[in-house]
Amino acid sequence: ATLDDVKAKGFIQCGVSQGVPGFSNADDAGNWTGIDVDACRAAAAAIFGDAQKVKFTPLSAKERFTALQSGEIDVLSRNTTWTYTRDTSLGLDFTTTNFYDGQGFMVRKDLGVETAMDLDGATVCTEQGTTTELNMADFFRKHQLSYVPVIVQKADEALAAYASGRCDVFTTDKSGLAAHRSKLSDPAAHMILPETISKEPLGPVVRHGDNQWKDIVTWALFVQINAEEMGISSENVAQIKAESKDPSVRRLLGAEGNMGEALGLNSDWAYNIIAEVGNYGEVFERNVGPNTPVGLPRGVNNLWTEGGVLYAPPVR
Amino acid sequence: MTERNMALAQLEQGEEAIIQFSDVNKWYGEFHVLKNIDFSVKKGERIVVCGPSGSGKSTMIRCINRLEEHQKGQILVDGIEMNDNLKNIETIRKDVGMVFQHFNLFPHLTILENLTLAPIWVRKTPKKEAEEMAMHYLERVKIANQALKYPGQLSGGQQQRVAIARGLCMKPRIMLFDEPTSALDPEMIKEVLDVMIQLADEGMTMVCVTHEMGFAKTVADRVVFMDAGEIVEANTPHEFFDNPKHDRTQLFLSQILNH
Amino acid sequence: MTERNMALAQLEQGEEAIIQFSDVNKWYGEFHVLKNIDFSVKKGERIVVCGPSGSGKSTMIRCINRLEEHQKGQILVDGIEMNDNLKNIETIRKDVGMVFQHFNLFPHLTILENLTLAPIWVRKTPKKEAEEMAMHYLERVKIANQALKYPGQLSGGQQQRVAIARGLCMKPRIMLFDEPTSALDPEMIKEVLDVMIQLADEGMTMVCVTHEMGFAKTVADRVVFMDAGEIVEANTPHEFFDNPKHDRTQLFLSQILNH
Amino acid sequence: MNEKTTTNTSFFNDAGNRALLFQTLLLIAVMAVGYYLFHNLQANLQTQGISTGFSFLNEPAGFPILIHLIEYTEANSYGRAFVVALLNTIVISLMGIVLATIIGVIMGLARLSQNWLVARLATVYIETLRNIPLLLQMFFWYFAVLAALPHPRNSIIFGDFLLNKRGIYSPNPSFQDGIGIAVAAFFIAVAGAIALIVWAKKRQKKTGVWFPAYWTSIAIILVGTILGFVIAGFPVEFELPQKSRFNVSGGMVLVPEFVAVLVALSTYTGAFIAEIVRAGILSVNWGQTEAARSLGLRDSLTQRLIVLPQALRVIIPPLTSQFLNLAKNSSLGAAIAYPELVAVVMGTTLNQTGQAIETIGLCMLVYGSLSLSISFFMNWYNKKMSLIER
Amino acid sequence: MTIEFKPSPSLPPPQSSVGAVAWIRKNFFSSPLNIALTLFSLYILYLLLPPMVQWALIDATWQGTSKAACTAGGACWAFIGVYFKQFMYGLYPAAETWRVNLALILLILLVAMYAVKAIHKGLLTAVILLVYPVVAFILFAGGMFGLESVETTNWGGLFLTTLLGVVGIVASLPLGVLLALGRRSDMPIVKSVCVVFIETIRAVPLITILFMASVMIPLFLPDGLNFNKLLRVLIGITLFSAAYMAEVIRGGLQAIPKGQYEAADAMGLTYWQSMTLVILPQALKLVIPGIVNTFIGLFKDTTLVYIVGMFDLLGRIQAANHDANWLGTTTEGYAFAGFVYWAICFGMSRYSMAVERKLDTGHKRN
Ligand SMILES: Nc1ncnc2c1ncn2[C@@H]1O[C@H](COP(=O)(O)OP(=O)(O)OP(=O)(O)O)[C@@H](O)[C@H]1O
Ligand SMILES: Nc1ncnc2c1ncn2[C@@H]1O[C@H](COP(=O)(O)OP(=O)(O)OP(=O)(O)O)[C@@H](O)[C@H]1O
Ligand SMILES: [Mg+2]
Ligand SMILES: [Mg+2]
Repeated sequence: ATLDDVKAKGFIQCGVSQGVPGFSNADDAGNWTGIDVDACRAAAAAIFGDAQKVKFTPLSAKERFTALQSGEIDVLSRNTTWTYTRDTSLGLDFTTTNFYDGQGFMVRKDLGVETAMDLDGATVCTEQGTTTELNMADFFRKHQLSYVPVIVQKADEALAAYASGRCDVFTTDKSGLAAHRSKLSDPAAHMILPETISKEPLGPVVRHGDNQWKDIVTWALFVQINAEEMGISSENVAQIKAESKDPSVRRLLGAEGNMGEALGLNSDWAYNIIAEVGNYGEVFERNVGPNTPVGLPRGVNNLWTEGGVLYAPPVR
Repeated sequence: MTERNMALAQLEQGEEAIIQFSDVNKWYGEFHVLKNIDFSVKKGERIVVCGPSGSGKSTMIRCINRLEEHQKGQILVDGIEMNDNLKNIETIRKDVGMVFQHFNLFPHLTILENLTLAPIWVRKTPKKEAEEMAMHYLERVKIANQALKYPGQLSGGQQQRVAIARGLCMKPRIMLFDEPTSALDPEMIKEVLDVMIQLADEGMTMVCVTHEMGFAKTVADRVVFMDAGEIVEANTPHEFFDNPKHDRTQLFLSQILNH
Repeated sequence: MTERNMALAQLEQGEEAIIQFSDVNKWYGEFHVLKNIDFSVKKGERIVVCGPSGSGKSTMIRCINRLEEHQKGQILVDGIEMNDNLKNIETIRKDVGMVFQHFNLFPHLTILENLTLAPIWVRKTPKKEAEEMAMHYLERVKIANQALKYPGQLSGGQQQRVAIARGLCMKPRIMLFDEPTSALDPEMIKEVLDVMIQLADEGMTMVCVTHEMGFAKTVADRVVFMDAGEIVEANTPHEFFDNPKHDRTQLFLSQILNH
Repeated sequence: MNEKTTTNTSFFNDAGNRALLFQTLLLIAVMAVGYYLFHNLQANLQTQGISTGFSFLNEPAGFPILIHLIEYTEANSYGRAFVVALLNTIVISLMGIVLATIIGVIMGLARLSQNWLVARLATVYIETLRNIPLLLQMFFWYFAVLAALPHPRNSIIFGDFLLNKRGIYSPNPSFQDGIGIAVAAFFIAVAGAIALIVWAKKRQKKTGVWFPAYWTSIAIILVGTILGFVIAGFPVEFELPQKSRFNVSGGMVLVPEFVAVLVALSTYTGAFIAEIVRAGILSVNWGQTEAARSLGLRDSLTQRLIVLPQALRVIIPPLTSQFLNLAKNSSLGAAIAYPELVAVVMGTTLNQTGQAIETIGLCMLVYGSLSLSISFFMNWYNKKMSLIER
Repeated sequence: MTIEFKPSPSLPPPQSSVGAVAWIRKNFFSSPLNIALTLFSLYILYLLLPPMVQWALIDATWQGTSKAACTAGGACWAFIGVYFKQFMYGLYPAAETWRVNLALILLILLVAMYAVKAIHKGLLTAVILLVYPVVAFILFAGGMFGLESVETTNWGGLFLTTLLGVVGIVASLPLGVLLALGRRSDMPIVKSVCVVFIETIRAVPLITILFMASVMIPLFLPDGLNFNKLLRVLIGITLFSAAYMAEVIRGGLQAIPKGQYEAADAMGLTYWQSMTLVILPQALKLVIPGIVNTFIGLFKDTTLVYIVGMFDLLGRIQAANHDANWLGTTTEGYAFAGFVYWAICFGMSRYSMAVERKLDTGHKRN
């Protein structure tokens, strides 16, 4: 079982992107940050009580599924869209969604384009080997717009082609657009068009057939969402654990009973996640929130109580 | 032998030279290969050039059809001066046949094609006529049955005979030979020399670099001895072999004849 | 000469053969090179094989250590049959030394290493011992001072002497020579023949393909004459040279001796 | 004596048996490894629920391809996408081969030039390009050179041609009624030219007189075709490239991906071909030139009739292997978005379908047969052209 | 009455045919065509050289921390300076790069020891081929002897390029030898296995092999067994160059005269003895130039690993080119990479030509 392997190794091998700011990105010293990175860190915190016990394998879009299938990595957390085909025919299981996204378009402001319907005749750059390629084709076909597709091997190079003016439009998931925009020399000169042309629920993926492992990765995320809902954050978690009388909070933090047992984990698994990684809101704000270079609004990725779609099953 | 006698007679009458070297000098870089060559060949004359290796024999006869350029002096062939003028060079090359030490047949063409190439492309002879002429010369060098083979399939002696026939096909007025037998096995030398003697008997003007002294004695009108880029002595074979004037010539002859 | 006489004596006594060809036939593809060879060599005997080019001499002696395979008949060497059995071949090759026309020394090894290679790897002799033995044989072929040079630095005659010493280092019971002097300049032939004569005097069993008739007369116990893949005549040198039985032999001798 | 011979003939000492045993072992090992891998593959495919087979080729591809020589839309099948990609590979290879040969011949001759400066320049070209990785050169052309061209709005304009970072745009001819007449005129002119050449050859054989048939026939074709167009009243309209909102629209376009791959492939391979050409020409003995000259042949004729035919024999074999390299190297186009075989099949198709074995196998098969046919040609040619010797 | 022959003195050639003037005239102005070529070349030089010098040297900026510092309008070499460490070592932790340097120095020292007479060459080779790789691997990867562990995904830059090239060529040598021997074997099955392997590999582009290594190999391994991507790529590269190596070595084997094989046989050496002691030492020496050329080819081909997501020198440059602080420095990056590759490959090709010349004379002496 994957959990035993991971425990034996002493770390989780986590497949991430080759660099999407806010999602998974390494700095010069090789330290990884991002929402996708934190999903793996949460699982590590749950298992080892130490969020640092993760090793990262940067993967291109093309390699990611084979890397997971072959066991080279334990979790694939690489802004991967949950689709029917992928879930059913690639030998993979999607855990849950840690970011609700949708594909959009980025253009230079000085083009004067207001909506995607104005894109007739434009040249569009995108990365090879993603659902983006297909959604883009569907969108232009549906609206009977003509376009010139430039499909580049790597996201970085697609962005470079866009930046150099090879294309008018860069298309990928909106979160990715925002992340990539932050990499441009003058982010303010580019705008993301209002249309969202697809549903792109992104989340960590594991191999098909190991339910225990899938549960750990899934629930590590649910814990973070529940924590936000309950107002528990990395700052106050110690205090709340000590003081809270709310049975659901006490259950979650392992102050009462042993919820971790069913997953093969310790009772303080959730506590460790929140203490080391933080709740979902913290993760969001830290990595992609309005105060980061990526600068995304919470939008649909808000709690259901705040008008978003984040609705995690209760820990009970 | 009538032709030969006629030629000799003309020589004595001081008839106009067909090849005329006046004070010719040539350098390879800093190296002075030909020094003040003054020398003429009359129509029908047969000249044998000999001398030690590196003395400039090849260089001299290669100047005659401008495979080499001289830098000083004048060379007249058939009254035409050798200079940068391409037309002149072309005219002269048409009239001067040359046979090399290493045959230099064209290996990608059959014997017949080797022979007809120049007549067709240079003399604009109709193909049929060129082929007839080629067969004629091949018969003369006794090799007509090999016409459709490739040079690589022939022995050295046969190849050299083809080379001679190729030169003749352009109906030249002068034939130059540069050590035509020195790359051949001993058995084959004779068959080539026989062809050359036959040619000499027909009155062709010939300049021949060779160390075959028997050949020189038989056919040469004059033997020219070169050393260190100079013509040391030029004389009839009789005088040259029996009564050499220069000590250098004597030394050379003693070496070559004792061998 | 005592050894030699002893050997001859044994020969006369009809001692057991060390090499025995019985009805051996060999083909190269369709071409029948060896035809019904029946022939034996006694211990200590010196055989000279001669015959025109292409008659199968080399092929025959190369069958003795199975550099060539025969297809019919039987070859016994030292009582061991030549067949696909690798053990047999190995044993025989240890016991049979061979010297080639083109020396075939190993150019990347020094003379000493050339000599010690087989003793060390095949006979498993300790290196030191092998080197001592090698020096011994090098002295015998009068070339000990060259031990540390490479073959490329030696003259042809010296190389061939090294090749003989290399063969001897395996302490063979039989030595085969395939035209050992024919790739050498005339001055060098003698130095090699001298070594071979010395070897013969010491009673080594030798089979030697050569056209050196002087050598044959001096040392051979029997001369074998081959033509067209057959043994035409085998006789003592005395009989062979002075009183050849076959006209083919006579013709061959007349050619080779007049040369 | 005979007893001795029968001893120690154990089974393993027999050379034939040993060879047989060894080969059997090898065969078993190869098959075992093969079976093991196949077994793993099947197990893996099954546990991961990956389907196998080539049925995916009939399914709609759903993705666009930038360059397609035959009709192609997103609704077409993966199979058609494969054909489109294959054609793109073939086109870039063929054009690359033609260009590389031209460059190689020019540079090879330049390196042999008597002119010191020309020879040095050619050497610098050859030694520079040969020693820098092709992928780097492609990146250089694509990301540094072509990306530095102006934006479509500021296109460089030569008459009806436009040049910008989206490509080279030229007028696109479209044919109107009456084109038949022009086409017919063209074919008649060609027929006339051929007849002229045949006649000239015959006459030359008979009388030895030369007629400049090649130049004349080019003239005939040109004049004939133009005449045809005039008679038909110029039945061609050119759709001119026009600046549109984003791009230049209309006209024919060579996109930068294509240009970068083509330029990089042909200049790189050209450098290798130059060396081959040089070596080939040098391999022809100088005596051949002298012999030809002394027969009175002009230098141009000497080159054409004597030197080149002989040099070609030496040049062709290594040249074919360069062609082969070029075809294989065209796969690097995948790195700069040129939609060739590797990019479309091993890239997008593999990713959308997950059929790694099938797609990679298909690609290797294509390259394999390409190589095989080129080397067959080479062997045939070598046999045909080898000099006949004794 | 003989006349003494005194050769007349050699005169210096006329001024018009020697010296600088003559040289210039012969090389540049000997004919109208030649004059045209000269002018054309000069024009090309005029077009290329001054702007290049202007850009690369005169207007260049050498210092700075972002593109903004490059105001002179020429090359922005500051970019290379800032990223230099990454180009050399990839993301190898800065504090640990001494390990890479140490391994390199060690290798250079070991190779230099071939020049010392007293040291046994065979022993040295064994150390370089068997001991050194282990030491180097421990140094690179760490995790032992108190060395901090560095993951292979962080290996990159010129370090990775060199590693791929050197390991590829060294590992492919023994494999190539076996394949070459197999291809020359007269056992039909051995021969055909080798031929099929060699020809298949040579027929397909390296990129397909790399894709196989990175995507397909995992599918062929049993569940749970998998190895590092670097290792998989190394296997791919090794198999690829082994096929080419085999052909080079086969050429060497064919060049060894038949007599050498026969002499070895006649001495009673077994097949493997005669190969290792007699034939291969000669054949390998003969094909050193061919091996070096294969190495040059492989060294250039290592750039393809970038396509399967490894960051060698070219990959690091490509990545750095996308840094928002340095947009517009692509040409500088490529120029730098081009220069590094060129210097290494050109140097090696000169070396192989020198070896070829040396081998040539060696043969004449024989
Ligand atoms: N292309 C050249 N460049 C420089 N030196 C040359 C060249 N060709 C010939 N020489 C030198 O010029 C001298 C005369 O050469 P030439 O070939 O005319 O001599 P030769 O008398 O024909 O000698 P041989 O009997 O060996 O043919 C020789 O010393 C030769 O080395
Ligand atoms: N490997 C081979 N394949 C085919 N034919 C061969 C082979 N080796 C030799 N022959 C032919 O077998 C015949 C006998 O060859 P062999 O070398 O034994 O002759 P030889 O008597 O030693 O001649 P020489 O005096 O020239 O060495 C020759 O006609 C030769 O052409
Ligand atoms: Mg000469
Ligand atoms: Mg023989």
